[in-house]
Amino acid sequence: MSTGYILANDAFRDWLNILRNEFTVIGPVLKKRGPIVFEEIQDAGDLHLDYCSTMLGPRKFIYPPTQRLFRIDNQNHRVTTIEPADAGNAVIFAVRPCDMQAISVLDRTFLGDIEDFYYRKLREETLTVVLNCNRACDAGFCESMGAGPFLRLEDGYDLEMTSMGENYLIEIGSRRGEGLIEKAVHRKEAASGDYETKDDLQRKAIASFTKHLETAGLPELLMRNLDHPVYRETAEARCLGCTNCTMVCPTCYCYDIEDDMSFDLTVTERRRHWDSCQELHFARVHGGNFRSSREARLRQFVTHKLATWVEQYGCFGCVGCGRCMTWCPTGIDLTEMAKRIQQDFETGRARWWAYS
Amino acid sequence: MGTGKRIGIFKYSSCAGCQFQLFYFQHYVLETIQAVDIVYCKMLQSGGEEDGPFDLALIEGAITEQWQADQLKRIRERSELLAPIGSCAVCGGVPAIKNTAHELDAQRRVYEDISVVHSLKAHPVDHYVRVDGYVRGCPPGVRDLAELVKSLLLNKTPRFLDYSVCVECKLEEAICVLVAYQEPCMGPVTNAGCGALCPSRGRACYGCWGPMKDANAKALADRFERMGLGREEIYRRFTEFGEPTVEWKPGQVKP
Amino acid sequence: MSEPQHIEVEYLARVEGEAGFRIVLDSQPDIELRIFEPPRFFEGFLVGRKYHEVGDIVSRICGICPVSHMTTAIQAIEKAMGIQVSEQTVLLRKIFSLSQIAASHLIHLYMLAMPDYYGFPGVVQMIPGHKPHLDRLIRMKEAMNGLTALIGGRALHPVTNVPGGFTHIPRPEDFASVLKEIKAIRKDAEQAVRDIAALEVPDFHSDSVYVALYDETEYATNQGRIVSTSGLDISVDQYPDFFVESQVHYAYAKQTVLEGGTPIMVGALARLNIKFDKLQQKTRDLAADVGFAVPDCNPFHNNLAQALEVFDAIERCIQLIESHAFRDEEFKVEIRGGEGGSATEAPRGLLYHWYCIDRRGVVEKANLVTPTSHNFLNIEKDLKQLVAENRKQDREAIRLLCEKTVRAYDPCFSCSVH
Amino acid sequence: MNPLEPRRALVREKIQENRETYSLTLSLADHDHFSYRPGQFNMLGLPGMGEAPFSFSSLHLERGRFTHTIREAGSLTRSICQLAAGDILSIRGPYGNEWPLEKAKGRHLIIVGGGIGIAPLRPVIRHALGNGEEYGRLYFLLGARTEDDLLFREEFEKLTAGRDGTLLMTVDRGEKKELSHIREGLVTALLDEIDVDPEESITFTCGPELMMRFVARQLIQMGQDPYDIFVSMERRMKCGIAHCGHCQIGAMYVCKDGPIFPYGDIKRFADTML
Repeated sequence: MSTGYILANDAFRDWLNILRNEFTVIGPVLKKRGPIVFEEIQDAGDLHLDYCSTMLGPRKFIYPPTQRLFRIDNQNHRVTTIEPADAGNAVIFAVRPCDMQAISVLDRTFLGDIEDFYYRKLREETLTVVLNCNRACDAGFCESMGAGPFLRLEDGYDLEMTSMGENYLIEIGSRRGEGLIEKAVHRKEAASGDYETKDDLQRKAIASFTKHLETAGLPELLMRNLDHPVYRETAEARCLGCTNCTMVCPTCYCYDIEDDMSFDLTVTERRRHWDSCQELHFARVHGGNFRSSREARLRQFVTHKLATWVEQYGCFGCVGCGRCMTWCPTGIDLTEMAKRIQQDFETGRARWWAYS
Repeated sequence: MGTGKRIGIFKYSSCAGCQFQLFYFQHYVLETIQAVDIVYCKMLQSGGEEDGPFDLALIEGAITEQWQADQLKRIRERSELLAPIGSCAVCGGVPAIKNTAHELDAQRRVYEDISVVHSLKAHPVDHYVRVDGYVRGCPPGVRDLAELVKSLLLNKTPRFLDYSVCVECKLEEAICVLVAYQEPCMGPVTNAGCGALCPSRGRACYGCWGPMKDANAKALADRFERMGLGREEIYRRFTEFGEPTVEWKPGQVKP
Repeated sequence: MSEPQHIEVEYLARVEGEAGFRIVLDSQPDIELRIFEPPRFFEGFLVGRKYHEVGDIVSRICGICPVSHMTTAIQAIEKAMGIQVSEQTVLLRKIFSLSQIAASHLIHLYMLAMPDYYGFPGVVQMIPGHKPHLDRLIRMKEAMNGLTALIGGRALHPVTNVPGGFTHIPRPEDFASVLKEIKAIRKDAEQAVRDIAALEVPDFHSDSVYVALYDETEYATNQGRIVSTSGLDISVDQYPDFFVESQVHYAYAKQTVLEGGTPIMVGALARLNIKFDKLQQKTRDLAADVGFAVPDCNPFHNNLAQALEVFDAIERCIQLIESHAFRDEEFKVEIRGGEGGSATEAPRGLLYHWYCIDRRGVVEKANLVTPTSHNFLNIEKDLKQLVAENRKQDREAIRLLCEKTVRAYDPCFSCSVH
Repeated sequence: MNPLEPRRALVREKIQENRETYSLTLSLADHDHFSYRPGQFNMLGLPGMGEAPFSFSSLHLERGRFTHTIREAGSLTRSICQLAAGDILSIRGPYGNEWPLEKAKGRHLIIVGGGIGIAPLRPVIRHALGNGEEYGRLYFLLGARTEDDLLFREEFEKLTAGRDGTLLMTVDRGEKKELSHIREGLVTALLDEIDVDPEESITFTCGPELMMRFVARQLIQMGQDPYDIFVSMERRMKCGIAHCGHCQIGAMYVCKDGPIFPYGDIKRFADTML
């Protein structure tokens, strides 16, 4: 068992303010008109810990929507790398377990065989403090996806927090995390009773889920039913092609690269920005588009998150955060699409044939 | 002066706001003016070479009179590239609202003697001639205008924004007024470029950038109906910016 | 007997919208200001639209004064539907309008009018020798557009102004940063007044009736009584009883005159002639310094009047913003039928909108009268007088003089036809 | 190291192949190390115009030089084709996998190319002809819209001179009357002229996906194993390193797992024409 500490709520706030002297402290903040957004906090009191899920996950600090890559001299084509805006040793507080899982999923893309320079730097400079969920959120099914409601990761994060009413249990996930908690003045070591309380909270949290998805055999089933009518029907009746699902998805990694040249045509800035498989242009090539139908694009989203991701990276691309269905203007729910195929299979209407 | 790229700017039935937007270009206005030769633009300068030839002709406004259509065809012949700028020229814009009424009724409400009026139904530029891209917006966005000018200078095919307003709205992390407040927001079917101006300022998008390509208007109209919006209200939403285009037509079911 | 000679300008450059004119050079010169800007029939297609769409739709009448159309329409609809707005809304709309008046004047002064005086076809050709002018224009315009955009979301066809109030109130820190920009252009605005005053304009006296909105307490923008130099003093509600709109065969724009057929002039010069004393002391001092005094009946001085208004608007925006702590407001609109009109001072002068709304909130009737429609007959009157006074000059000089005159009025043909 | 950072390449030589296709021979400008295998590709780019993937059309490095054969299709390709000897462009790569020449050893080799798809097959054809003893019979079946589009035709004719039946060519429509050895029609019709057992053969094909589909289906009907048919896929790519997501076909990244796939492995996924 890792060493854990207990911090009373007041001590927690003091600790945050101490950290602010040394780090850029980021956390969920309640904004005008109601949204809760991850941003730098000016005071510990800004932190809004009682939240379910933000629109964009903390991914945006490690893999920003727009990243400036290079400055290119148009005359001699010399390239200068633009360092990612210095995160200045940021600490992101209250990362939900599903979002932490999502970052570890992104790691598999950007820190795999070939490492992305920018992602590597921001990931290294950013510390993550996970806050376990004591209850399920409305659209969430992280429990089914093995991503919550309490942290399931072995590593890749720095600290894990559990809110226990009057105080927090804080457990160490990394050496750097240990360095953070050592700055807390009024910490005391957790006793075994504290871990029992945590287990109890976790059990209650798991029991609070109303949404589930059976994942056993799901990837194979989906891949054997690529032409299931649920895709066409949903695409026609409900999918607006707005790409909200992929914008808010914490594991989506696709990007586009764009060159912007100065008006005097001497310097080019090469940038990348998030792209979405739900956009019409995404699979366009000269003379055609391999996913010109909305049906094909919707199928790409569902089968990638719940099937082909497993073949690519050995994990699901869905962490069960529920954002895609929450922010879909017509409430398209990928678990319901998956369930329909599962039900059709059980009643003999879906296929289970070889797909090679 | 400049690169010698010859630009002609023509105004048809519109508010002239697109041309002003070119001047609202602020940071870029000097660069642009010096990088190209504006050989025809009535609002900017007297004289000018109306008959081109042009490397790029920019067309502002909807076509509502026969002489405009005739001149437009001549411009097309004399232009290497031709692009409609702004919603009126791209999708009919506000002038096309009159297409939803009986033509003569609309005219009679304005003039006692309509014998001097020679107005056609309002159509976008591509109704009459082939176009080489669309600079969307009401007013058009700085990003797409800059892309257009630079692409011209580079001999490159411009890449205009072609996704929905929702993309920009999500990046703003604005609360979705459709999902959270059940407001009939046109964002999901409207082309991006404004920076999700309305939703991030507390109101539903009213579609001023016109249809996004491949918009699913029917599905959004159905969504509005499920929210309790009347058929007439839905019809108005889908006709404020754009005569029936393929993309929004399924939402324009007359009550 | 020889045919009377004609001067014909088919398509007048450097004005907003499309028009030309035809002059018959005779002992009794005949003038037709041919406004061929194609009609879009706003009053026709507004019928059947919902009350909340009207502001967004009518802002598209004009790309240079969208704030004026939007605000006037919304005020008229609020009147028709009995909607009360907060003091903060009134104040914000005032700043909103002032910022746009300044930006619009700047465009007219530097891009449309100034090339006439330097002898260039347009502003582009002025760049090599007169770049400081253009830099000044861009600095000032950027600051004033920035203020309009801060309040409205964007400077052109703004979005936050709706019946009942504003959907979004900028944060104090955003006001502060824009305020910094505006304070930085005070000197530019003063220089602009001096530059415009230094231009040599034709010596011309036009015997005109000037009309403007008047308010006892301030330099009226969005509210007040309608007042003329001929003694008219009415409330906005009485507008239809005292102004007459009629169609002419050679223009898509209508001519609007006072009851009895008197042509009028509206706009910056008219406003100064009527309420010079409501300008700020600083502005009045500057006017005196450059030799401007009311009454001034030379329409070419409309440009100087505009420059003075820019200066005044900047000062007033600064004061108004600094005098108020802006906060978020909630408002709710109840749909109700009724009729109502509103008049405001658009950059080019008196603008009037009137609507009849049914109980579902749908427009039944609409009437819009624009500044250029008000000025239409007066422009023709001035042209006639000018041609008569300059009959001896060569045709080219007469043509140029006439073009200058029309431009001095800063006509907006897009607005006038709508 | 930043994998998205391009290196600089110099245009050494440019040859016009037909009215819209050019072969550019390049070398790295800054004397960096470089090596590649046939079938792989480079991301070529120009500032302001972006980058796009291009296969090698040369067999191996010669004096540090390699060749890409490019058809003018969009602004980037047009600009690259307008470069002249001495000009600079940016390069990242090589990326992707290679034609499985090892697997083909001791078997008959059937190569089917269509249009610009002939270019990536050129190094394989040259390799096979230079190492004829390693393979059984060789078949080079090439198709194009017109004779002008038959890339490297003279080169292939010269290399295969005296080897009857090795090089078979077809065009959609002939322009000249004396089409002695060039047929008219679809490239699949050329498969009928093969007189070896497809079960003992291996096939490499590159061209429009629809063409590859008909080629593969016909070969399978003729008895070839779907895993002995190798197709070279083309998709939109932004990174070349399996990050940007654009080139995914099901679970496969064309840039990393491909561009060359066994037909049996790639056709199980949606969104291809295979």
